[in-house]
Amino acid sequence: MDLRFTDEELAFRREVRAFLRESLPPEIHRKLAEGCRLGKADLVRWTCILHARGWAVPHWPVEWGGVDWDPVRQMIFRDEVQQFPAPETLSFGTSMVGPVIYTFGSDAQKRRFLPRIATLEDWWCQGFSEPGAGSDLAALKTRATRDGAQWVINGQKAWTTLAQHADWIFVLARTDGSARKQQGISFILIDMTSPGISVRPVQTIDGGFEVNEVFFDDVRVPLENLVGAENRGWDYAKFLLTNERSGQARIGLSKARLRRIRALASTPRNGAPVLIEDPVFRRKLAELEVEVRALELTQFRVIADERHKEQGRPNPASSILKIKGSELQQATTELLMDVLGPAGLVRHAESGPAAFDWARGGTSTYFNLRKLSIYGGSNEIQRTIIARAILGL
Amino acid sequence: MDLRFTDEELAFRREVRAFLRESLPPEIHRKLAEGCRLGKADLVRWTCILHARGWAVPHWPVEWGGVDWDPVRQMIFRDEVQQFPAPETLSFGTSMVGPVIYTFGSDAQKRRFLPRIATLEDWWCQGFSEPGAGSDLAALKTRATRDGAQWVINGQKAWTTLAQHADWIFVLARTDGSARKQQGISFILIDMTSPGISVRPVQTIDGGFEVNEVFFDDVRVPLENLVGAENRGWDYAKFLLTNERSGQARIGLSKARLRRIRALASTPRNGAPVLIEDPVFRRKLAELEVEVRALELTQFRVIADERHKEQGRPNPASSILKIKGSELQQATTELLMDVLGPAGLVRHAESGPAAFDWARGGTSTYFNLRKLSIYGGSNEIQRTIIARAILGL
Amino acid sequence: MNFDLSEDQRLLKDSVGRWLARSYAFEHRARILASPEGWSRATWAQMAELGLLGLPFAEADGGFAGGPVETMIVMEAFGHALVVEPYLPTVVLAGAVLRHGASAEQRRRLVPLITDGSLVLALAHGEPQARWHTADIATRAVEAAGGWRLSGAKSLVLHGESADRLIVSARTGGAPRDPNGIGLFLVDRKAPGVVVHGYPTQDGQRAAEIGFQDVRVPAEDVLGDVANGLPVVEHAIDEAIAAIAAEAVGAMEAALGMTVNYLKTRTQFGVPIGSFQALQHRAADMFIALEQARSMAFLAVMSAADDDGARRRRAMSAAKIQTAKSARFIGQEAIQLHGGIGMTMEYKVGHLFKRLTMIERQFGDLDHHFGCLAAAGSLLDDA
Amino acid sequence: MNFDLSEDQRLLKDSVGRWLARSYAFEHRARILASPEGWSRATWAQMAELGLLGLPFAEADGGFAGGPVETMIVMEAFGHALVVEPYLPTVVLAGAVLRHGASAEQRRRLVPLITDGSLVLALAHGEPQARWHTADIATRAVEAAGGWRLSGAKSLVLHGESADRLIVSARTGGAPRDPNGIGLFLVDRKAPGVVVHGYPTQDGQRAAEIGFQDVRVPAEDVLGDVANGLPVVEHAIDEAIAAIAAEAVGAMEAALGMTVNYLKTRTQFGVPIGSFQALQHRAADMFIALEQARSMAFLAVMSAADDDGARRRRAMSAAKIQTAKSARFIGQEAIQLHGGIGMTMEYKVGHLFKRLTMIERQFGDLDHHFGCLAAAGSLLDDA
Repeated sequence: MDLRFTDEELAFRREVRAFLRESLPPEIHRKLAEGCRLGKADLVRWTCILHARGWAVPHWPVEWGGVDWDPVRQMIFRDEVQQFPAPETLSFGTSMVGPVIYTFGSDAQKRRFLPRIATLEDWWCQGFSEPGAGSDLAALKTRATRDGAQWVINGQKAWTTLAQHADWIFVLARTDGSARKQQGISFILIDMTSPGISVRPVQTIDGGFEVNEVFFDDVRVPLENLVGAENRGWDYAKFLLTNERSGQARIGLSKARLRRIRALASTPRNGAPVLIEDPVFRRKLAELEVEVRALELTQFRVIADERHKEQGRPNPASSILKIKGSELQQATTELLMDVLGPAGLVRHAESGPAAFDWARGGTSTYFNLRKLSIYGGSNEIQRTIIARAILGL
Repeated sequence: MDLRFTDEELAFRREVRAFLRESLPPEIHRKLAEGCRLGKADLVRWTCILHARGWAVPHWPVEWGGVDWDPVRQMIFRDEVQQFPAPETLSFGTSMVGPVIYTFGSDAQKRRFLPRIATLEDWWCQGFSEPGAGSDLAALKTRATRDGAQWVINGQKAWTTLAQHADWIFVLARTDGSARKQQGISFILIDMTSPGISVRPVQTIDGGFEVNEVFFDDVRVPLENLVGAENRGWDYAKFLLTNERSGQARIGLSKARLRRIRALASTPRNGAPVLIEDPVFRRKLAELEVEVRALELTQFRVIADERHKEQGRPNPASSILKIKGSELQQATTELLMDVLGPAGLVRHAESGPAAFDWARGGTSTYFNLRKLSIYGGSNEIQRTIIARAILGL
Repeated sequence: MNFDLSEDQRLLKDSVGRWLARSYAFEHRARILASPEGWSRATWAQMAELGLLGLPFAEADGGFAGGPVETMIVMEAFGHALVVEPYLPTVVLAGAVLRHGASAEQRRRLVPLITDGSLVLALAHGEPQARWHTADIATRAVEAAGGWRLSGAKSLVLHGESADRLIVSARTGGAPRDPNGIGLFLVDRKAPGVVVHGYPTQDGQRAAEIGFQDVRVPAEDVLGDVANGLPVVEHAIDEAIAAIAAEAVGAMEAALGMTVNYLKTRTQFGVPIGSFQALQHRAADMFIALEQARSMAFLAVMSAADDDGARRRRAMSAAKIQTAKSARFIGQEAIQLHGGIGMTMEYKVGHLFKRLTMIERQFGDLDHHFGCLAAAGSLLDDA
Repeated sequence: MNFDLSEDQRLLKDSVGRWLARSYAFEHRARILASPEGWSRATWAQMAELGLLGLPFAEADGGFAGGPVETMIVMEAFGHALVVEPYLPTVVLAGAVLRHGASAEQRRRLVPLITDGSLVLALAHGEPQARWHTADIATRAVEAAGGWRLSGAKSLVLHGESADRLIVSARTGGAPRDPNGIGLFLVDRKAPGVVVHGYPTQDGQRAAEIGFQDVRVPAEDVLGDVANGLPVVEHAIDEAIAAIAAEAVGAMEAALGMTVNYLKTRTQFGVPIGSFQALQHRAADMFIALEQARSMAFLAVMSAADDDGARRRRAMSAAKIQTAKSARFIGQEAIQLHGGIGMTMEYKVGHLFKRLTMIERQFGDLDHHFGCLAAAGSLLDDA
C-alpha cells in the first residue's frame, strides 16, 4: 500500500505540465482560466496540437492512436490538463463514441471513424435524451425502421450538446417496437448533413448556446452505420454512460477554481480589505479543499480498483465520482461568486464595464454548472444506483 | 397586520416571568438549566404550584380548569415557561389525553379524569407505538375483545415514555379485526395497576430510563373506559397527534439553550481564550439565532391562522413546526457540545470530576434529543404530510 | 399580533395581481427585457395609473400614504411576475431618501412627478471599493459658489442609465469609512460631468457605472444635512431590503408552484415524478424554506419603520440572511427538480432562479450580513 | 500508487477480524464495559498473544516492526467491534512517544513489557485550560537532586487510572503556550504525589484527571530532550489521529452495514422500509460519506511517517475534518434510519454513534482543525 507517486510518475507529471506551458495558446488559456466558453476553432486548434504530440486520445488502444499509459498516468494527464487549465478534448468523440466504436464497432467503422475523431476532423454529438426520455432514458421513442439498405430515422432528440457544430451524431433509436423497453434499441451513427435533420439551438440561463433540439424527419442512414448488433444498443449505452460518470469528477477543474478563488481573495482591489483575512471565508475555502482532496483520493481508489476488475465492467463506485464531483464543481463556483461580491451581479457577455473584467465568467459559470447534477444521469439516478447496485436496497 | 405584541400582552409576559421567578424552586430550575432529567417528585411539586396559581392547564376549557387566554397568550405562557426554563406539565396528560377526553369523552370520563390530570394526581402515559407499528401506526396489533362488561386487552406497546411512573395509560387497540387498517381501532383508558400489565424499562443511549415496553396479558378493563365511539379511535389519535406536532417546536427551549451557549462561550475558564471571540463560532451562533427567530414567527403565523380555521381541524403547516423545531433543538445541542470542548467527552452521570460540572448535561442531551426527529411522527412522515396534504403531490 | 391584511390592502393585492396576470405575462416580459432600455415606459404609465408609483408617500406630498405593508404587497407580486421596471430605485430607494431626508419643499416639488410617472430616479451610493459597506464613500463634494461640486465614481447604480435624476452620496468631511461627513445631492443625469455606462445585470435588469467630474449641484438640490446623510441612506437600504425580501417571497412562491406543477405532470418510468418520495421530501423542504423566508420578510416589513436604528438593522440582516438562504436553496432545487427544461431561457423558472441569485447578494450577501449580525449581539432579545 | 495490502497485512487483517468476531461479541463487550476497570485484562493477554501489542515497535526493541498500515488494519477492526481496551494510549500514543522520543536503552527496557502485555501506559498531556492546543502546558518540572520534580494537573488522560506508568509532559522552561521548553517524563502511576481520579467518558471508555504534587522523577525516566518534547508528543498525536481515523472507518462501516440491513428487514406499510426512495438516497449519502472518510484515513495513514511536520499536520487536520464530518453524518443518520431501536443501549448502533461522536472530538474538534488548516495555507499543493 503506497499512496505516493513514484519518481517516474512525478517526472511524467512535470513533462505534461511543461508541454502545456509551452504548447497551449495563451488566448485559449486565458478564456478557460476565466471560465469563458471556447469556440469550435479553439478546440480544433488545440486538438491538432495534442495530436501532433501524440496525446489527443491517450486512453485509446495504441493501434488507434492511444498511448500505453497505465491508469495512474492517464489520471495524471487528465488532472494536469484540468488544473492548468487546458481544454479537454471533445468528450462526445474521444470518451463516448470513440470507445464504443473501438470496443463494439466493425473494423470498417474503426478505420473510417476513429482517426477523424482523434483529430477532431469529425465533431460528434450525442443523441440519447428525448423530451419524454430523460432520467428514464429507455422510454425513448425515436425509431429506425429498415428500408432496403437503409435505416429510416424519425424522432426528436433533446439537450444535444454542441450539436450546432456537429458533423456526426450517435443516436439510440428503437429498432424493435415489440420488445421490452430496454431491448429493441440500437446504436446508430448518423451524418449530420443528411437530409431531414434539423437543429434548433436552445439558449441556456447563462446566456450561452450549448444545447440543441435535433429533429429527424425520414432521415436515411446506410445499414452499416449500425454499431454492434441490432437491438443491443442499450448495452453499449450503459458502457458509455459508466465511462462518462467516472470522467465527470473533473477534480482538476475544481482544484483550478479553488486556486483562482484563493488568488482573487488575496488580491487587494480598490483598496478594500482582502477577503482571505476573513476567518469565515478561510474556513469555507479550507472546507472545500478538504472535500476536493478526499474526492481525489477516492478517484485514485476507483482507478486502482480498475486493475482488479474485468475490463469494461461498470464500477458502481463511479457514481460517487459523478455525485461528489458535480457537487464540488457547483460548490466551488458558489464560493467564487462569494469572492466576486458586487461584481458578480454584472453580466459580462455584452457591454459590461471593464472595471469588472477580473470577475468575468464567475456568475455565468455558476448558472451553467447547475447542469452538472442534471445531465449524464442525474444525481438522483446516481444515488439510486448506489442504493441498489452497491447497498443492495 | 401587526407583528408587535400589545402593551397588555407585554404586561402578561412580565406577569408570567415574575411568577416563574418567585415560584419555581431553585433546585428544579438548576436541573433544567443544565439539561438534566427531572424526577417524578419534581414535576408533581411544580404542577401543584402551577395548579395553585390556576395555570396548570391554561389551554383547557375554563370549566375544567383552563384560563380564558387567547392563542397569543397561550403561546406567550408556553414560551416563557420554556425560556425560563421551567418544567412543562406532563404532556401525556395535559396535552394529549386531556384534550381527547374533554373533546370526545363522556361526561363521566371528564369528571373522573380531568381534575386528576390537571393536578398530576394521575400520571398518564401513551400506548400507541408497537414493535411492528412505528411510522405505520395503523399496523398496530394490540387487541381489545369484548367479554361481558369488560374489554380484554392483549398485546405489546413500545417506546412508552415514562410508563414506569404511570398510573394510567391510553391505548389504541384493535376492536374490529375485519375492518380496514385505520378502521376498527378504539381509544381505551387503562389503569396501570390492572393485573396482567408489565412494564420493562429500556435504557437509552444518554444513559437514562425514559422509554419502556408495556405488555398486556389478558388485561381486563371496564367497557366505560372506551373514549368516544368504538372503532373511531384513529380519528381521536389524529386529533391528538396534530396537537402534539404544534407543541413540538419548543422554540423557548432552543432560545434558552442559545442563551446558555452564549453565556458559556463568553465565560473565561482556566484562563483559556473565550470562544465568543472566534468569528466562526459567532457565525454559527448567529445562524441558529436567525433560524430560531424565523421559526418563532412561523409559529406566530400558524397560531394566528388557527383563528380562521374550524376548531380541531388539523393544520398541516404544523408539520413545519415539528420538523424545524426538532432540527433546531438538535442543532442547538450540537453547538452546545462545540462550546464544551473536551469537557463534552466526560460522562457526568456517575463519578465525573467536579471540574467539569459546568458542562453537565450537554453531551447526554445531544444523545437524548436524537429522539426528537424520530418520535411524534418522524420527520420523514412529516415531510410526506407536507408533500401530500399541502403541495398535493 | 395579527397577520391579516386590511380591506384596502386586500384590494391592492388583488388589483396588482390581476393587472400583472393580464399585462405582464412571461412572453411580454421577455420582449421588454430585449428592448433597448430593458424596461417599459408603457408599463410604467400603467403603474402610475394604478397608483403604485405614489404608494409610499404622504398625502400631503402628493402620495397615497401607503406603508411598508403596501410596499410588501406590491413587491411580492412583482417577484411572482419578475417585474423589471425601475420601481425599486425610484419608488423604494429614492422614495425613502426623499421621505426621510428631503425638505418638505423638495418633496412637494418631486413626489408628484414620481407619482404621475414622469420622473425616474436612481440612488447612486455604492462605490467600486466599498463591496457592501455603506459608509465606504470616497466620492467628494466640495462647496462652491451657491452650491457644491461632486467628483468620484459610483458603481452598480440600479437603472442609473434610465434615471432622469440621481441621488448621489458624497463625502463632505471625514475619512473614507467614517459614517459621518456624508451628504446627499440630487443630480441631473445629463448634467455636465456625469458619465454613465449602463449594462445589464445577470438577471437581465439594468445598472450603471457612473463617473462624476466636477459636477455642479445647486444649493436647493442638497437633500438634508450635508454631514449626516448616511442614516438616511441606510434607512432607505433597510426599506429596500424589506422590499426585496418580499419580492423574493413572490419569486420563491412562483418557483415552488412551477416545480410542484412540473412534478405532478412530468412522467418518467410510467408515473408522475412527483410520486417519488425523495422528490416529495425535497419539495417539502422547499416549502419549509419558503415559509421561513416569508416569516422573516414579515419581520423586515414590520421593522422597516422602526426608529431604533440598531434594532432595525439587526432585523434587516436577519431577514436578509434567511432570504438569501431560502432563495439559494429554492432556486437551486427548482432547477434540479425541473431538470434540463429549467436550464433554458425559454422557461420562466430559470429566470426566477437568476433573479433570486441576484436578490441573495443585493444590498449585501450572506457573509456581509452575518458579519453585521454577529457584531451586533444577540437577536433573541429583540423579540 | 497502490492500495493493495501485502500478504502479511492481509493475514493480520483476517486474524484480527476472526479473533474479534469470536471473542468480542457485542454482549461480551457490554460485560467488559460494566466491569470495575471497564476493560479486560484477559482480552489484553489475547492481544499480546496475537502480537498486537508489539506491532509498531522495531524488532530490535522487541516489537514486530509493523508500520502505520498495520496499525490502521488493527484500529479499523477495533472500530467495527467497538474495542474498549487501552490500545490507543499504550500502543499507539505512548508507543509513538517511545519510538520517537526515548533512548534505545529506555526502549529496550519498556517495549518488551508492552509487547507481552505486562505494562499499560497512558499519555498525560492535555490540561484543563488547554482545550485542544497541544502547546498549552502549565505543569512544571523543576530539576532536583538526581532527577526532576513535577507539579501540575492533567486532564482527560485516556485510561489514566489503569495505566501502570504515565508519560507526563511538563514545562522545563518558556511561557505557558511556548512550544519550546516542554519535557517528557515517565512516572509511576502509584508514585507519591500522583492523585488519579478516574471516570467514564460518554462512549463508556475510561479517562482520568491526574494531579501531580511535587512528584519525583529519576533521571533515567526522562524521555529525550527536556526542552524539546513537544514535537514528539505532536507526532504521537498525529499517529493517534491516523489510528482513530481508521477506527472511525470501521465504526462507520459497521453502522452503515447495520442500517442497510435494518432497511432491508424492517417492514412498515407492508414493504421493507428500504424500498422508500428517500431512505435509499440517504443510505447512498452515508455510503459516500464513508468512502470519503476512508480515503482521508488512507491519507492520514500514509502521512503518519512524514518527517515534514507541517505537511504531516495539514494532512492530519484534513483527515480529522473529513472523519468528523462523516462520523457525525453517518452516526446521526444511522440512528434516524433505525428509529427508536437505535436509541437504546441494548442495540449496538447507538454505541457506534456514541463512539463516533467522541472520535469527532478526540485530539481536536472540527473547529480546532479547521483553524489549524486555515492557518497552514493551501492543502492543494501537498498532493
